[in-house]
Amino acid sequence: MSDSIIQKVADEFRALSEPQGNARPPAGPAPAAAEPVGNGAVHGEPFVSPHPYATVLHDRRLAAEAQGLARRDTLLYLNGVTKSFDGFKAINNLSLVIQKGEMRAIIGPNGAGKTTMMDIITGKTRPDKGEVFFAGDVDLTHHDEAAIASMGIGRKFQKPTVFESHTVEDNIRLSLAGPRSVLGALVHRKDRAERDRIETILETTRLTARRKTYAANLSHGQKQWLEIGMLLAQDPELLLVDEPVAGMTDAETEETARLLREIAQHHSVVVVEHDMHFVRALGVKVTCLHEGSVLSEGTLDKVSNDPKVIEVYLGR
Amino acid sequence: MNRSIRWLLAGLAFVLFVAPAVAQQAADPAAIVQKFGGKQSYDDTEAVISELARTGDANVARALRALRDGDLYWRESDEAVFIGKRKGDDYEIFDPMTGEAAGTVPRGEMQKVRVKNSIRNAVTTALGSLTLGADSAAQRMRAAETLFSEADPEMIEPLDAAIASEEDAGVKARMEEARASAVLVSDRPAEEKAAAAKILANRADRESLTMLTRFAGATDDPVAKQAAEAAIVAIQNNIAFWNQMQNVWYGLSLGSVLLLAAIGLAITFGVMGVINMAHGEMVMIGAYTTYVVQEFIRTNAPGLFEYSLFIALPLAFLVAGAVGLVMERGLIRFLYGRPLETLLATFGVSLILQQAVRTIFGPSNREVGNPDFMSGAFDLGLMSVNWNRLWIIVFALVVFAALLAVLNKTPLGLQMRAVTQNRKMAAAMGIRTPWVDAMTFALGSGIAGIAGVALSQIDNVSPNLGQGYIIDSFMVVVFGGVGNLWGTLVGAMTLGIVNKFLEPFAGAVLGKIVVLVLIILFIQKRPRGLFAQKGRFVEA
Amino acid sequence: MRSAITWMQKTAAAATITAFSLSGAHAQDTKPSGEPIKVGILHSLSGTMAISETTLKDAMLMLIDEQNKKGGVLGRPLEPVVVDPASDWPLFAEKARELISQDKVAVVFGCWTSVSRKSVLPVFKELDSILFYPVQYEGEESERNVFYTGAAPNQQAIPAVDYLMGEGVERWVLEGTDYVYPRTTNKILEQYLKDKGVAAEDIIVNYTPFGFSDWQTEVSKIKEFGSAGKKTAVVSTINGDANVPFYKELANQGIKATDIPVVAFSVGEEELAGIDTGPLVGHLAAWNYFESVDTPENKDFIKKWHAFIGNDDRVTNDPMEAHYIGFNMWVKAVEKAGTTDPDKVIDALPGIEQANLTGGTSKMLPNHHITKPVLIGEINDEGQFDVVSETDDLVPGDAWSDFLPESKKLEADWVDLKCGNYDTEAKKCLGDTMAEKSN
Amino acid sequence: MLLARFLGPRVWILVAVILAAAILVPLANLALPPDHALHVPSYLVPLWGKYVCYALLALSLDLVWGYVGILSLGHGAFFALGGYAMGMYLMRQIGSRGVYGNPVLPDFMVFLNWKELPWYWLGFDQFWFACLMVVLVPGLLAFVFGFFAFRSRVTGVYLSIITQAMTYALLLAFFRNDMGFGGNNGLTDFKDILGFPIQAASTRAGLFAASCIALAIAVLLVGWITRSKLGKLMIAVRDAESRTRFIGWRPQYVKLFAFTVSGIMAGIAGALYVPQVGIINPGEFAPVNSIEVVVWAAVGGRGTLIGPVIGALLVNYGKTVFTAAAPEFWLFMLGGLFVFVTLVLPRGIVGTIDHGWDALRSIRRAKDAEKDESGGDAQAVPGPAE
Repeated sequence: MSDSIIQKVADEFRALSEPQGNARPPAGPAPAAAEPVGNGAVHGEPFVSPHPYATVLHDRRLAAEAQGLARRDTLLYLNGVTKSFDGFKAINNLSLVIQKGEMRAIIGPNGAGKTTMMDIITGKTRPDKGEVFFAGDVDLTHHDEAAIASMGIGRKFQKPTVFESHTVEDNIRLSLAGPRSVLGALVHRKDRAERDRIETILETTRLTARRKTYAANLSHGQKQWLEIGMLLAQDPELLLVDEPVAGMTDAETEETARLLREIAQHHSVVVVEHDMHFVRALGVKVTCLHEGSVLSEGTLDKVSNDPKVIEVYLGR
Repeated sequence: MNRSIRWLLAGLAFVLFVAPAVAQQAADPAAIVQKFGGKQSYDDTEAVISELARTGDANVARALRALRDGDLYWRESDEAVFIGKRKGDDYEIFDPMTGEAAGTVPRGEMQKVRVKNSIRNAVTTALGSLTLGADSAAQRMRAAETLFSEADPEMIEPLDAAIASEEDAGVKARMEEARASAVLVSDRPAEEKAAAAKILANRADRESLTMLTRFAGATDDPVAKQAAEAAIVAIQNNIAFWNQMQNVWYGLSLGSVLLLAAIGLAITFGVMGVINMAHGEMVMIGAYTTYVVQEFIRTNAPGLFEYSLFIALPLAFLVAGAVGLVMERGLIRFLYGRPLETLLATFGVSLILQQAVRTIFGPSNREVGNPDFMSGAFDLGLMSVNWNRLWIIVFALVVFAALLAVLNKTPLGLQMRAVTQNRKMAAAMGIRTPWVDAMTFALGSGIAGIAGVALSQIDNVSPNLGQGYIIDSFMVVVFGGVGNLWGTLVGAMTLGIVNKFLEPFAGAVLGKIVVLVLIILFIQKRPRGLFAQKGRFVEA
Repeated sequence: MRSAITWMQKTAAAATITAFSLSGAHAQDTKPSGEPIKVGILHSLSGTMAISETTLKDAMLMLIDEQNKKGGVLGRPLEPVVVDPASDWPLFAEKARELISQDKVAVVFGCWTSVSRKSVLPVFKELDSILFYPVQYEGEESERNVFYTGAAPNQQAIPAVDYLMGEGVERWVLEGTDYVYPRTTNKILEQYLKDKGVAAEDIIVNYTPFGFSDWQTEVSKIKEFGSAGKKTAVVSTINGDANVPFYKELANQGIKATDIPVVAFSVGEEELAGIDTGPLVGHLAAWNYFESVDTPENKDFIKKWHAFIGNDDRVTNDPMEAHYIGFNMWVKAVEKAGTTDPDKVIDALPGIEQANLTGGTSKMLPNHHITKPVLIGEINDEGQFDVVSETDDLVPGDAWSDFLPESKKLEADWVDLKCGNYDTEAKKCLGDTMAEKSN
Repeated sequence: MLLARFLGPRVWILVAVILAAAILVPLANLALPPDHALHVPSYLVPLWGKYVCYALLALSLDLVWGYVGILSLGHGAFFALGGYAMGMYLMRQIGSRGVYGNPVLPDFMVFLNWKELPWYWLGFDQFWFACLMVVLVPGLLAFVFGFFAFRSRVTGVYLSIITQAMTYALLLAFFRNDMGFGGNNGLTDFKDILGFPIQAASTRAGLFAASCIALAIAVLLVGWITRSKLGKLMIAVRDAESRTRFIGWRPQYVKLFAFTVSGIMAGIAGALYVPQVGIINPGEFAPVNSIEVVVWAAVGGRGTLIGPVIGALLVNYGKTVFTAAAPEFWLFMLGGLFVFVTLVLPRGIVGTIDHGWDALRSIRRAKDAEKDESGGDAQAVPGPAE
């Protein structure tokens, strides 16, 4: 923990001393992801000040403005994010933008950094450097998991993690959006609105019949759905869904794809998945990660025909 | 004290100047030795000693040494004095002057010549005066040392004479220091005292500091005073330096004890995740094995006593390892994946083992002796280094290195690491995981047993032995970082040194409390210990 | 549970009878009959204090067995009731209550540490029973229900210091474990030494925790203190477990008894059994009894002990002798009172005399302490002590030290004053000791 | 009452039994003649009172261990601190009845030559102040310790070991005579509480009843907490701490709440314990004592309301019986019991019964071909994960 703080201080220091480094976003070394955002204005007017520090300040102001422009309408904005574990770069200068209301599929071979990316977005892991913004201007690197979850980013894990000692209903009840104070929970009363909400979610996730079952006794697919139900209960702006159909039957996979499309009507969703059939069934824009950075992006057909992608998937 | 100085003086003068000439005319020493016989008061004994010292006959040294060591006896029937050596229920007796054997006598017929500390001191002084002129440089050295601490102005002249005829440089230096200490308290001129202060400043130990301080307070002469004060500052700096060194040394030594106690736990707890509350009892079993080995050697092969620890080491490893093996097979293996439950079960085992040892060996302390190479100390500057502490440090490091080698270089170590990292995968690769578990636990327990051999040299061997180390061991492993042997090493040494640097200021109790609080605070900063396992699979 | 106790006792009794019939020493005089008189034994058999207390339990079993052979008490047999308070102080109180209320014992022999005594004290007062306490302690106490057969500070510490002063000691290290016995003893000694003209800078007092095992720094401090040119001695009130590492460290740092002698008040034959005494020869201990004392009574006692325990290597020590004296005094008092009723026995006890094992006759005093000889012994290489000094007369135990300002004015007398803490200045009994008994 | 449905009949039976004991035991002790068959001898009342205090302590540990998964090896510290706060009040009540007759200073301060009462002893002559401290001191320690430890995400064995370090440090500190808490001897020789003589049978009976009532309240309190949404959250934290974070909860505050409440409960147990056993000394801080509490809870069944209570009563009753019946062998029995329980009854006595009952029920349901196979009682959940 202290490491990351030190790291952060060091980064800030570096940002101070070399403003035209990673502080200027899409002009950085990984422009691939930043197509939709224009920033020609910054490049257009070189600024020379008689005083070096004034130059620094000016550059930083411009950089900030550029960022603000770039981020304004995004829901999730990752820029130049890097994270390494013991020298291994799990995420390497990753830049990724999700628009509001978008549903995005992320594919990539094992070790491409998908899970680490999720960890960074949800606050479990702090990046070594780079920016992570939510809803335009919330810097996610400054918040912990609980705060990020409360802001409206929900996450479903690769391995379904539900509260096995609780019933399906209680799992959802604990996840319902609402105050998160401890003493509030102590004096909490179940009310009509809460029951209705739970009812809706149970129906959406096809778990109504199992509402009193302990989560431990659910089948694998049901646990996946329960976890998605818990996500819905949080009513998040953005859902991060990690391999939702791993280990599912074809029928279940179909059903899950339908469920996700349904959800995507009211939420932004990022799905990480291996299963190409499933991704095709989703029918959304696809980003392919490789070795911690974006390899290709576009429709599934475009991505799957990209020679770089073909090389990564087939070439080894 | 004063009286003994006077004998010493007398003896010294005698030996140096008169003895060679008049020795033949003096009273027969053998007859004087016989005066030790019969019931007598300590004062009587002391008088006989001084009488013997006055003979100046080096032959009486045998009887005096026997007296000091409590080996001098007199026969009840005729009050004749002999040197006695116990042999079963009898004494073998020897002539006090010649050392010739004089047969065996039942114990009941002999009475010991009673001694106490003041008698032993008198004997030492007498022996000193008798042997100052002796050929042995070591004995002359000892005499000079004695004179140094006595610091008697009347000794200046005899010392001058001795210095003049001394050939051994080392002894000569000691004699000069002795002379300087005497000069300081004499009424010699100030310049001479200033010179003496310089000599003492070069000696630079606590005794010379005391003398100089006393002198600086007493003298009126500005020159001598200044010299003394300069010397005092120099000595104080020297002492302060060596005090720090001493603290480091003590810290390392305490650290090595902690390391020994914790290193087995670093395996059973650190590597296997078993919260082994019976770890201390494994250490205890090792210590008791040492006891049994020594008892066996004492009765059957006394000559092997010096090697008893080396014999005990493998046995302790095997015995404690076997107990560990039984524990693992019978208990722990049912509890993998439930670390907190191993705490309860092993706590139960620790109670049972403690009571078992209490039942078998009795509740009181057992005697484990130190072989000669583990006894005594030597001086390094102003710091005294105990042989047993030194060997324990060396031993702890050797055990650490060996364990590291086992883990990193042997097939067993490879399999162990494989099993702890991914049990299922290891099993799929054909590793017999139950066997590896059993061996790992036995190894950890065996190492604890080995630690017990070393700890038996400095601590009680009692059923409570393990209890004293268990908490500290867990602190060390957790502080260092679970699952990392290097963490255990650094953790143990750090805690040892911090503790020893705190002790002089805070006292033993507060020092320990502070260390505990520091550990608690440290864990806040690094919740996984000093050498935390890193990587993205470690759950935050 | 009851049957389990009887079973235990039967086994114990059978074992002892076998032991004695083998030794063939006794022809039974009269066979005791009738309802047995129960004697409670309250010594820790597990936990940290088991190391010292287990022996006392065995000693008591032996004494009771002996007495039964001699015809019991009042013609009735004695029956020991053994419990294990497990070195757990509140458990001492619980077990004491159980012994008195449930087992209805006539008397209890037990406790070692001060805290265990303090813990059971209210129980004995409340239930009005008798406790014999066999261990040297800090004094500052005299209770109607307790008889102190161990040494008070004036029966151990002060004569020891006197002896060392006679040997030319001028500088003093008072080294102790941090609990009430060393604290009080050192306080008394400090005052005593200052009264004798020892300068404040020639005394250091130092405390270490229980079970302290790393003595390096402490011992080197002593060494440094002792290198000042004056003859230095250590007065050790170090408790139990910490002693072995302390002595081992002394030996290793080369401190010989001839340089800096250590006189200990808590180190006896039992403690030395765990140490190689070769390097310790000449260090001292002050007690009221040593196994090496050469008297017929002592020889007899040691012989019986070895026969009873079935091991010739087991040593005897001072608290065992205290139990020997205490037990025999109780027997005499019961015979004198003609009943085991605690109130009558308590009244009968002061004035009872009993030959001790060192050749004198100890007497129970009105303050519930006894008269004892004080012996100073030097450790020899056989793990025994050679007596080097002995007080001329028996020293009466003083409940309230004259060297503590607060207790100087206090006096204990349960015969005339009926008070354990009588203020001789205000001429009244302090606290509620009196009040409680009078209503 | 709402709680009735909430807690289930078994808990109410337990509460009823405890409250019945609170009334009947004192009655049987005071009102019945000594030769009556149902008479409870006076010596048993404080003994049972002690068990009840231990039961409360075990329950407090269960709240953090059984429900939140924090294995505290330092709960004895809170117990002892509560005990010391009460002991200080009792010491002040002695007044001039001490052996030196000093009206203000306790005896141990007099013979250590203290001239005046240290500041932290002020106020303890008032019962209300002592009661406040009984709650405040352990509560504050638990809060501060918990705040830092949980904020830093110290978990699992690391947390267990530092709780042990905490109680060990306190043990050493309270051993020091310079601390002004009586050193190794602690506080003892109490005379009266609220004006009642502490050794009187009626006072003892009153204390016993008070302990029972405290235990009953604690059972209800823990029942209420664990059956509330917060209780479900606690179990969620116990089973999957990081998951709770990703749905927006801050598990550190959940833990802190449980730890603080638990510390206060332990403190109250200690305060009730001291007047009944008549002594408080640093031995109560010994790490081994804290481990024993864990054992009681484990034997009875953690994660249940009844388990720790039954475990504490059973183990301590066994200790009382065997230390007298088999003084040389009782440690074998105690040690054997721990091994047996962990091997054969990993859920503890109550947990095992529950589990068996649950399994039985699900078999029956399976026979009925019912799709819903779950049980109703939240206690019968699958065994707590570590």
